[in-house]
Amino acid sequence: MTLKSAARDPVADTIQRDLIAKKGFDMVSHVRSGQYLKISLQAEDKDSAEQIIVRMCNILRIYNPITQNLNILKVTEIDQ
Amino acid sequence: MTLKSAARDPVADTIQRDLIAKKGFDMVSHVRSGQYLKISLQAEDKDSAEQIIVRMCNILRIYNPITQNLNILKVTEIDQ
Amino acid sequence: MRKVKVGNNEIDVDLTDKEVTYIKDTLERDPTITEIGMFDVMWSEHCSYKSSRPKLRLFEDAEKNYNYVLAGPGQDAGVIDIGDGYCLAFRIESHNHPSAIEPYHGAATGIGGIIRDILCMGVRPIALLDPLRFGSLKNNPHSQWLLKYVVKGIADYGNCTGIPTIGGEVEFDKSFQNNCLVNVACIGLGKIEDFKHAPSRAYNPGDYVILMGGSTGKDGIHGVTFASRTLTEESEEDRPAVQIGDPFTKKLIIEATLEAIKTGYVRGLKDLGGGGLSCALSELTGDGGTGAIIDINKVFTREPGMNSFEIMLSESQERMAFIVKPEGLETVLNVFRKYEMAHAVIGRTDDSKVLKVYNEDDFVVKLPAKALSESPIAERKEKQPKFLDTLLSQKTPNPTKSLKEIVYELIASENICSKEWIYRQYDHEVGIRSIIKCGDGDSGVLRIIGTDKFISASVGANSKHCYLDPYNGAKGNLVEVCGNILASGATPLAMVNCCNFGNPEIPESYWYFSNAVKGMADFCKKLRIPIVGGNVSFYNEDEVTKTAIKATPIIMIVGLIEGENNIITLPFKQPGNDILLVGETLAELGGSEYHSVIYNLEGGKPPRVDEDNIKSRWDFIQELYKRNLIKANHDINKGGFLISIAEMCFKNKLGANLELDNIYDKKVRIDEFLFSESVGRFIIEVESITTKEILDLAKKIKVDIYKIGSIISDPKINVSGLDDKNFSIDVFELEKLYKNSIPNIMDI
Amino acid sequence: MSIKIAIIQFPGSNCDLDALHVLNDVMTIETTLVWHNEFKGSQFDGAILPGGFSFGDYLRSGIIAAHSPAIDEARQMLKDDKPIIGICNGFQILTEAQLLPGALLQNESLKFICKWVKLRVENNQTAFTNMMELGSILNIPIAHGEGRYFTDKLKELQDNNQIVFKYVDNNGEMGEYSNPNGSLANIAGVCDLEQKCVGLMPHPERASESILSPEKTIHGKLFFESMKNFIEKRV
Ligand SMILES: Nc1ncnc2c1ncn2[C@@H]1O[C@H](COP(=O)(O)OP(=O)(O)O)[C@@H](O)[C@H]1O
Ligand SMILES: [Mg+2]
Repeated sequence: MTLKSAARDPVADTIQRDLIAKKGFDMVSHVRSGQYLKISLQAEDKDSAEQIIVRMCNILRIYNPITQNLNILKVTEIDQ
Repeated sequence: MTLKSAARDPVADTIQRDLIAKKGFDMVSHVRSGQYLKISLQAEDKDSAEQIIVRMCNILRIYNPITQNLNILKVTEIDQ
Repeated sequence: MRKVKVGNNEIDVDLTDKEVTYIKDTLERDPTITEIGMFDVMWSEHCSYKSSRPKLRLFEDAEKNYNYVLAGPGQDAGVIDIGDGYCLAFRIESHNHPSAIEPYHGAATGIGGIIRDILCMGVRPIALLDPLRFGSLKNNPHSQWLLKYVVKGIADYGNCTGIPTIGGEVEFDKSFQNNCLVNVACIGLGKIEDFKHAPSRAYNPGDYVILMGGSTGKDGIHGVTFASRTLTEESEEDRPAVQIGDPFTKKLIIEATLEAIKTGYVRGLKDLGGGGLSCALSELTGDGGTGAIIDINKVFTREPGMNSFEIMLSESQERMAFIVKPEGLETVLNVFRKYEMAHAVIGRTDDSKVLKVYNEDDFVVKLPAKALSESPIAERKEKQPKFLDTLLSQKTPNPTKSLKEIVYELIASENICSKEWIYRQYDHEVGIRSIIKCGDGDSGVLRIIGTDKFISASVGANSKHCYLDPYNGAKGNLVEVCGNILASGATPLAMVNCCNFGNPEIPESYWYFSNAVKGMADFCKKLRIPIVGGNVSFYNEDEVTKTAIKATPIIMIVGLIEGENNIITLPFKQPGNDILLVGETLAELGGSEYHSVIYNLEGGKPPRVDEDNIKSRWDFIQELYKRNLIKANHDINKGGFLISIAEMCFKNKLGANLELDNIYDKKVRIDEFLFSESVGRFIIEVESITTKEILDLAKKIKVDIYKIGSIISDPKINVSGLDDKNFSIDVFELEKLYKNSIPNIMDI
Repeated sequence: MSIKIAIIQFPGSNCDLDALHVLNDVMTIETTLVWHNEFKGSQFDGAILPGGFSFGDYLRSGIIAAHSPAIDEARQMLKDDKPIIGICNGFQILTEAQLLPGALLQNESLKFICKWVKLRVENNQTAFTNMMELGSILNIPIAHGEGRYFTDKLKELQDNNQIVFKYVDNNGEMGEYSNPNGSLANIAGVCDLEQKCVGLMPHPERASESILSPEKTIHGKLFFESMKNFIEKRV
């Protein structure tokens, strides 16, 4: 979950400001911060796992659609 | 950045126990929480980009290696 | 650390060979691996006080000698009777080692631990205080990192549990560069019956033993032995010892525990801190004269496959052990169910005086309950350090800067400037008791709702003074912290302390400890202040440079104010009123901020304490309060009396005309006079028509007092009477320097 | 008929007892604490969601509590014309439950802030502000880490008069210095379209007794007097 740009992102701004102050990191052009969740669940397959997660995030408002974007970074299978 | 696996993760435990499980998503077996940063920078190639990021995270103490793990999830190239 | 062989296992312990033999002899068999682990923890410096006990015996027996002391040293917290059926519990503890490695979680779990200690006494935790020490802050990213995350850890934990942080203090000094000090204190308030109903003892056979709260995990095994060692390279590997706090669960534990006590069925209560379950169970039964039989499989664990050793010694946070009357079991469990707190009945007490822990049919532990508490004593040598003579004979150089410049530099210095950057991050008002809030006075003042009584609390120490003279330094700390209590209108009631020192095995470090304890003991006996608790943190020593921290015996005092009208505040109130200085100013610049900020000098002659003088000053101040003559009061501390006067001008944007000719006697240098840190002085504001009455009274009871000037509406401090050295300083300019110093250093 | 107010306790609420003291002892309004999953709105004339850290503020402040059955009860109460106020964490819960518009984000400074501020009353028609003067200035403390108000519908809020309080300076002016946490348009509190539900970050219960207040004001009482007035008029 990352903050939408209209909502501003002071965490990222601070990191960037500190980086500039430290010198030598001027190659960094942009930072965005967010929350990260790693969720293990049982599902038929990757697709259905992803569907469940998206549904869950929407129903439970795991992310706040007013201020945040939801991104599913990776779905991997683990054997049991 | 996520908490090391030996460490407790009260945030994730609470999300799972008081939100996810109570609302019927009992296929979810495990949750881990963490912070996420998306960083855009200019670098020679993917490898050197990754190196800069790791160096930056260490210098700014963006994560604390004692309790957290740093994971670089993805490095992609963007044209400019 | 060394290895000991137990059966087929080998285990790393800090126990000495002598201790291991002694254990075998008393048990008349080989101990199990879990038992060895328990002895290792319980006999560590942190739990057993093996080096410090011989010295701490110098303290007067508080429970015996003071009728209002309900619980003294040896309990989880000191408890005093404050009248109207109420009692106060308070305690201070160190969390230095974990915070040095992981400032955020280290400090947070420090708060978690001290809250549990207070809760154990059956009362509600209502306030926190946080004395802190770091290396110097300027141009020092490491110190800044530590400060930032220690404060955030305290804030996140305290704020979330709904306990206001009402005060604290900070010192920055290079001796804390690699060993920061994070001490935390907590105050609890409750009815005396609640305290009496839930002692941390298991007195009755047949009661249920219940574990409640967080689950038991592999984290933090050996945290205690870790705190009883110096921070070395090895500490890197000790890192799993750093705990993650969970203030949300703690908040529920507080509410569930207090509600369970109210049922009347809880007969004993103990928090799980250092040494985990093994420590809690052996103390409950050992101190209560009972035994218990425990089924280790009932303990709920975070991960499968934990062995008995790990379960018994885990220091996972947020757990409490309850001793519950048989007939009340369901009622108490229902309280835990309401708060959805995990819990398990893990055993029952009996009259065997033996603690037995079983895993199926095998016994894991079978120890006489008292065995663990009878730890050996370590005799330590003491020796005055050689470097002291050189330091004490250092002279103040001739000033090259103007007095005005010096005042500006002092007020902006790290140790004197405003600590608002810190306390703004603490919720200091939750609980709606805070009357004098952080930064508004010398001590935090809380009301007791439903009465016209007020609690005043303050913490502190002056490490630079203690470094030069631990005996007088420790006394001076008491004078200063009691002075903070007195300045707000309160009477000091009782003291707890937290001794932060170096490695006790090094004679020079032990000398500091020994003398500081002696200073505290002597002072408290003389001024009738009961010492109701304490904590010792040794091994604050840098292994690489072989230097210890500056000796830091932190003092915490609580006091009481009867009646809202008797609360005194710090700011100057009224132009035209007189400014008086109470107490003698001597040429005592050793360990002063003036020396350190202006000359980078550590030595010189530090302040000494004369108890009789201090006593008559305190009586005098109390008498003026009784006659309602004091309009504002502030004790004098680092930087000398000009700094105190400046701080009193800020709030109401006032100034002062200071005419120093009748006090400055020219036998000492001007800088020695202005920046001296002689202890036990106060600046008071009085109405000018009452000045004569006050001076006469002072003469009668032989208290040093001087009229040094009057308050003016123009925000300037005009200093005259110093030969040709008269000067004038701007209050707004001073305030700007005072306020902006830390924010300017911190925000890169 | 005497009125009855509930203070809803969530796991982690910590200003519940403070609010209880003010309502019962200072205001003498009959008030009870109710554990969140036992709360029945039909038994009360109004409800307070107190400050604190419900469920530790884990994931996002207010989000887990927003799923409590107490919120369905609260929704029904509003339909029944009963007033509800969310203070600090209560405000966060009400926005996450979408009973109030917008969201509360981490303070611009990234730090928790505890201090007294000044509020300007922007709407005195609500159930909790009807005894205040429009444009008047209140002394009141804040204590929060996530109080930066944000909405993507500022225009709508303005048009519907849903902005109830703004942070201002001593002179009643808005400026960067009077905005403690970076809130959009200095917004400190908002209400629903019917003006019966109000949420704000500052703590009226900490500003209802002169002994607690640096300037000896008791502006916090106005909130609860307004609530009483609203309920009594409606009856
Ligand atoms: N670490 C801290 N936490 C909370 N409050 C603090 C802290 N450090 C200083 N303060 C507050 O700042 C004020 C001034 O502190 P200090 O300069 O140590 O007082 P003194 O006047 O006794 O020298 C006090 O109100 C104190 O409680
Ligand atoms: Mg003081």
